[in-house]
Amino acid sequence: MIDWLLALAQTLLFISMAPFLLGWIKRVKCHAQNRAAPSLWQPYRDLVKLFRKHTVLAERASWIFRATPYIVFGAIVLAASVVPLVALDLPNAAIADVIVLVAFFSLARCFTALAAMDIGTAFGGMGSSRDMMIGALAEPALLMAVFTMAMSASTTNLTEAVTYTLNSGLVLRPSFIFAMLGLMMVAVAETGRVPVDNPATHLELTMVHEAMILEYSGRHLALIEWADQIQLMIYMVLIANIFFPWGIATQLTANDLALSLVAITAKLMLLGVLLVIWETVMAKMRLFRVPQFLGFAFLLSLLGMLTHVILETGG
Amino acid sequence: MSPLILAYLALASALASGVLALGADRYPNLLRYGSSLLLGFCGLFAILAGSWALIDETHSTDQLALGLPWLKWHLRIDPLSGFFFSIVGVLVLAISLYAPGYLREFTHQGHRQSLSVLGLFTGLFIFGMLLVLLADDAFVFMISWELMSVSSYFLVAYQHEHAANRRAAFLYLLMAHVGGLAILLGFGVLAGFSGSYTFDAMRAMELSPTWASIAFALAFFGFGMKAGMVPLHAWLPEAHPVAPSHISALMSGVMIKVAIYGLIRFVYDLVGDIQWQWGLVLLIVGATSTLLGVLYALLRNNLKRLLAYSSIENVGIIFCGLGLSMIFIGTGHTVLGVLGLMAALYHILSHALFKGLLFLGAGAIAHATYEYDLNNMGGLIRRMPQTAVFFLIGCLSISGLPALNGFVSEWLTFQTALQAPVLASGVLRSIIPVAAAVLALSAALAAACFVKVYGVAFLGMARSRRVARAREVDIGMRAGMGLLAVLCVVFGIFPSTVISIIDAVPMMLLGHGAPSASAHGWLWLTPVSPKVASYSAPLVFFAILVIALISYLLLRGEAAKIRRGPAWDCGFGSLNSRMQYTGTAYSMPIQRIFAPVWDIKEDVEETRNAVQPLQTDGIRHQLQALDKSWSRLYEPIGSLVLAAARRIGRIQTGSIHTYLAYSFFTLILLLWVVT
Amino acid sequence: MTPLWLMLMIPLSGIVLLAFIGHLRLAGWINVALSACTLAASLWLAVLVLAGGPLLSPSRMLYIDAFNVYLVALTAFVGLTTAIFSRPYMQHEVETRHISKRRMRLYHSMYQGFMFTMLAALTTNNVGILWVAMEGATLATVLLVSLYRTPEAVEAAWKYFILCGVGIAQALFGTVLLFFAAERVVPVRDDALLWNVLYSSAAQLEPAVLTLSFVFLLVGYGTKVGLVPLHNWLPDAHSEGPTPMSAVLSGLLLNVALYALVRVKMIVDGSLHSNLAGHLMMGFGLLSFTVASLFLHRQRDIKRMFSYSSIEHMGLMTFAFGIGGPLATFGALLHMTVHSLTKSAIFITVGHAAQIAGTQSIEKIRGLIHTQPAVGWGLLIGTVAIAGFPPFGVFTSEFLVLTATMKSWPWLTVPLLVGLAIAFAGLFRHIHPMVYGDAPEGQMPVRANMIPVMVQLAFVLWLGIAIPVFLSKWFEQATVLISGSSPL
Amino acid sequence: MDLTQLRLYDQAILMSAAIVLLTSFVMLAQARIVPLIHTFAWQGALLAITTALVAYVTDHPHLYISAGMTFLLKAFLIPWMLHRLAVRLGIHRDIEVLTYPSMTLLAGAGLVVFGYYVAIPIVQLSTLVTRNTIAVSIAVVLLGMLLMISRKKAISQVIGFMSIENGLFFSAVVSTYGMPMVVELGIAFDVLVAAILFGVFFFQMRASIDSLDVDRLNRLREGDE
Repeated sequence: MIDWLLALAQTLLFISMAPFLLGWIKRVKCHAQNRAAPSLWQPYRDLVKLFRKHTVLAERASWIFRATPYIVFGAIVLAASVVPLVALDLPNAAIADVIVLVAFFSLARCFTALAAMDIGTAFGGMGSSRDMMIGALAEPALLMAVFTMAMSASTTNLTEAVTYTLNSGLVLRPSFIFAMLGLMMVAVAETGRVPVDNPATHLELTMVHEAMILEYSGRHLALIEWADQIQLMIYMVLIANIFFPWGIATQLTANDLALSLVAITAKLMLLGVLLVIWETVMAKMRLFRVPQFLGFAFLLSLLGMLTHVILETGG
Repeated sequence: MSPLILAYLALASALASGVLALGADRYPNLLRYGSSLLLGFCGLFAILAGSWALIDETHSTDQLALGLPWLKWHLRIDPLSGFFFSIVGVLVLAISLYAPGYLREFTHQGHRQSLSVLGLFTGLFIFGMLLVLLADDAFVFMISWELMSVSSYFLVAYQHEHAANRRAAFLYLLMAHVGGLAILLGFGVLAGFSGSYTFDAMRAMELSPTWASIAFALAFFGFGMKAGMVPLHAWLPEAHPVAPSHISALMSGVMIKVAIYGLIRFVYDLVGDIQWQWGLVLLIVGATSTLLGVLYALLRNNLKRLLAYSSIENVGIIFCGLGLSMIFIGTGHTVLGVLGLMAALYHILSHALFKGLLFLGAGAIAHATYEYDLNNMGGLIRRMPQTAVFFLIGCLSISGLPALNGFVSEWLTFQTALQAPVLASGVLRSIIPVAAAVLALSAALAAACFVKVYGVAFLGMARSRRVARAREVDIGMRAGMGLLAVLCVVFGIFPSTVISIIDAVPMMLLGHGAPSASAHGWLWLTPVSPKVASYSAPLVFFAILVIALISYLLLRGEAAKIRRGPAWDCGFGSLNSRMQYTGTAYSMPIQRIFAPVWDIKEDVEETRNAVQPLQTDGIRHQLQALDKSWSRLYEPIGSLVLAAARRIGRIQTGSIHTYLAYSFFTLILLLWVVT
Repeated sequence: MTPLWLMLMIPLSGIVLLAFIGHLRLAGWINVALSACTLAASLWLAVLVLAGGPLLSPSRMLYIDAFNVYLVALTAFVGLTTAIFSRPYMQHEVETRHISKRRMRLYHSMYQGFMFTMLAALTTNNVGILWVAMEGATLATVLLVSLYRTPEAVEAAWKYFILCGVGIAQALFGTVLLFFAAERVVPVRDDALLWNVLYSSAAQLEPAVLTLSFVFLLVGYGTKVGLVPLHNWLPDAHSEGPTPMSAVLSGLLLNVALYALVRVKMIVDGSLHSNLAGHLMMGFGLLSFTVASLFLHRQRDIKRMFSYSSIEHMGLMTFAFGIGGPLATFGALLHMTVHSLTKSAIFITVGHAAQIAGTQSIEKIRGLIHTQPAVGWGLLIGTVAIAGFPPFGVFTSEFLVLTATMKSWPWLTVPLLVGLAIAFAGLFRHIHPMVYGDAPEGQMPVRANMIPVMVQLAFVLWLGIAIPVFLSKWFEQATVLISGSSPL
Repeated sequence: MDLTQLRLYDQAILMSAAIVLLTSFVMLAQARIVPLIHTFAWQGALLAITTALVAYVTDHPHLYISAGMTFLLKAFLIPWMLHRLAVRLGIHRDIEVLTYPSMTLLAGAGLVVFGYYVAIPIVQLSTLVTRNTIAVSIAVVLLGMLLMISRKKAISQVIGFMSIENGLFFSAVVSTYGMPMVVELGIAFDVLVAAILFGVFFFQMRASIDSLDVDRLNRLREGDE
């Protein structure tokens, strides 16, 4: 019972940390591009503001349009709950393994894409078409990366995988490096960051994700934004904890948990900085160069898989 | 009293419904109600018989005094056939609810086709399918198999005013015939060695690996052709859509499965020792079918044709499952083999349900709007709310989204693929993950495809007047779709329970169940062991529900008034339906990325303004994305035969002297040969 | 003996009787009546044989065993159904094509003549008489082929006459050689052509001579069976003659010719200790089968197309008889039955279709199902049956033949299957547009009696689902007779 | 065996057999219609004579009957009919163009050799005095077919057909001293009917394609137009 509560607590922690992470990234970015930076808490303020606002719906919006934010939020939060953030061996990790995790993302994506077409605006259709295309290409890459990990750990259960890397200590696995790079590129694509998409843009022709949620307002928008922040964080936690699990709590003792909390925060902030650097040096690319980008991600993950088969198990 | 009795009842009522329909030309209601009622009984009996045999884990056999004097009809129902029997039953039940409403338009005056024909061959078609599942010797199997093909051919040719339909029907019958011959030959190989055509004899005997492989190749060709594997698939998307929709549902939903049943029966039950090379073939063909199937589907805008192509994709997934299982069995990992088989079986079940549902949905749309073209639809969610819900469920589960049945089978397939490291051969270990990646790609593309379908057909604004005026279909049709939709959800939420029932099939075929799959109760699905992978569909389903609900309740405060207003759309003024993304536009990015897959014919005609040549008055855009297998495979063979015929034709010159010379020289030649 | 004599006398008297009856309707009815009596007699005979085994007439001129008795019944049956069909059909022809009374007298009289020669050929015990009867069949039908007097008809008749005449002449030479070989071992010289004598003393016959004689007989009777490359008369004669003639030619004449071939093969096999005869027949059979199936693709005339399909099926039967062995023989016998039933039914339907469209050209016949559903469906179902789809009997027999081939010559199944597929495509690519689609202007329904067709197709269906006991007993006895062992 | 040991009658048989063969060649070379018919009649006559001789030598009385029948049919009736037809159809003065006459004759010679080669197994068995003429009979049959193949006129094809019949009859006589009577009668009947039918056909042909040139009969064919 207690560990179920812990699991709940971890999930809550997870979703409450997500805006903070975004705030951190924005702040660092501003510094990097020497602009005046908003406070770390800005994302929270935005959410609260949106929650307070009245919601305006287009006349033609059907129930799908209204249900989507909740479904998306639900799926993403559930996804967040199965990712080991600070502690391992929590029971909820068994609810869904990493493949299901990926499926949660595609569930969210599908509903967003549907909702985008509900009103019948040209932008909605455009965004949804593009997003489904990107998703269709990102998902296999993501799965390949995951499979590499799963094969060497011979499990798709995240906790087990993390434990495996912990126990096997520091081993230099070419497959893991490839897989990690692949995973990072996919993360960039899936969370709609530069160079695939630009979260800050509102230039219609370059929008992908933004175009889909143009018609949302008020709390619906808030939920979707929050879900996106959580998704970004999920990716970063995955990268952090699967490939550098050190510091995560293996026993549920107070100081272990505290330690791992510190550890993960540090790791996330570090990753955030990396992301900022990446986004700063990169330029947004044309839509039809995205497939090449994702193709490369897929190639990396595939290489990871093959090196695993060839070099590490010596078949 | 045994399952076989119920099976006979099912057969009888199928036949009866066909016979009863003979009077339908005079009394249309005989078909709409009488036959449909009988079909309903047929479905019920089939479900009962099937599930009985499945749960009982026994098999009962029987002989009918028909057929050849020395080869009676051997019939038998066992868990395997029981499983498929109940799938057929479910679909038949659904269409029996659906048909009365759907057939109303066929009974209108001025409708030129004979209703008797429709009813008769529907009955025979179902009868044939059920009989195939019962067959226990090659002779009955072939008879019922071809009966199934022929009667479905008549249904495909039913609306034969359009030349395209005639062509499709001809192609279908031809391919069915060729496939049938291949299967016959495959059985011939087995019978040649066992000396008898009964399946028992075939089970008993041992084949040399070479002959076994030959037999497998023939069977794979025949059954694969019927199942629509690439590159022999081209007939399928032609034939399945042109039949009346409830028939399309049966063809795509069940007939394909019957073909796969044949393959499973042949390989797992009759041939004997499975070789892993077969599995590899199946895996590669399956992966190819999956990818090409979904890509072809993506570019179709005729709803039913799109669905037919997606059937090819799903057959590919099933083949992948079977292939993996064969590889594992062939290399001695029976337990994993069971897992793969289970994945395949589960996907067979899921696909039957959601593909049937989607075809019925397409039929409902056509019934309400007379439209098959996506680009004329739109906004149906407001005109046909309930159909929209059912169709959405279908779309979600075919896209393999969690907590629905489509996802379970894909997840199981992935889990099987992930067990590749146990294999000794490095080649297999590296091929299987690639195949898995292809599966992943196809799954994502399928999601894109069906988001397109649903978005274009049901969301947005109506693109044509008839669609704008559509009305919700009658209660029967909704009931038919509803049944399947509910089943999609149920089989999605309680996979462990279902699997523990299906377990009888691998039990019978391989003497080994998948014990760990449902070892941890109905809540947890743990195919190998909880340590390796676990999935709890019920928890996922309810968790998402609960979170969504909580967030909804938390947010419905005073602050949260909802105001309706015009769409913002970045402030661009009034919207109209022609501004929306069409199906073609939606799939354009994919088309550009995977361009080499199709034979693309695109042409754009600009009509310039007469006064100012720089100004364009209108643009006409035509896009044809043709299936490559036509230009690569079918047309060459056709022209080859014709060329041969032309050459042969020359020997008949019309001159009697030549003819006399023929007989003269034949005589001389023979005399010379024999002396 | 009485039924036997009756059966032969009825058509014989029919020849004379009908030659003097100018009244068209009356003649038609009498024709039907005579055929019915013949059928009755033949059934009576069949029962006798089934009960009492082989019959040998006192003069030893006639011999009935399980092999020919069912062919006799079949011949009489198809004769009757075709007569029923020919009555309204020929009336329509007379009205539309202005055939003179004289010619119609000839037609009816020769119809009976043909039946007589067929039955004589089947029942005779004398190989020489068998030859005479076969030649007689040609003479009886050749004038009917040219009944319409169109250039094509005359040409077809001439080719039929000359080619079959020459062919049959070679068969006579074969018979002479047979006699030559036999008279040296048979005590009584005049018995040396009696089939049962030859069969019993086959072992002592000189192999070398019998080989020669079989070659001549094969080429001779093979011409009548329509084996490629001796088949050239067949499509012409079938397509240009009146449809009832095509029906009986395809349904009966070919069978009887094959029957003759098998009879002599039985003797030759007894003498030769190799399977030379079998191999020759297999070769010719396979060749005819494949070539004919290719020809199907290029047809423009519907009757011509179905005559090629007859060649194809005769090829299959010859091949099967060539394989020998109980399974193949059983299959071949069954195939003989179902083929003549189906094919004559098809020709009847085709006749109606041609009258509906007023032409035999495939391009001009369209949308029959709309113009006259009965005919359209008849044609479609018939084609499905002849293409070898279950549950029709043709499938059963082809199944057996394929099985036998699989057992003894596995690699020959490949050309067989390819041939079947090609033939199927050839048939359906033409049938489809004729049956389906919209009917063109001016296509009028005609007075068609589809009952014979229904009955025959029903028989074929029955044979496909279950072979009735008495029939399977016939087949079995015949199989034992021909191949020496039983498939059961 | 040596000719000189044979009795005169046997020598006569062989002699007439040789002449029968010669007539076949003459027919092969004969381009005029009427002489062709006459040659055919002569062949029939010789056949009858040979049969009679055989009957006398081997003392088979029933052969006299067939000899008589042959004479009646082949030497008298059929030639007469053909002649009348030729006159009535006005083709009795026609001259046929023979394509490669010399080639045809050479081929004929080849056929004789082939016939001999084929006949060897039969000859070895036979003990009859006439056994060596079997080869001749086969040759006559083959030559008849050659005639049919090489000629364009319907009437000459008929004559070829009839001479094949002659060859068959000849072979029956010389190899087995004739078939059983009933068969002989049947054959004779068929030949007669055939001859009559041919007559009918000449008129039909003339009526439909107003010519007796069988090359004109080539409407029914499969090759591309």
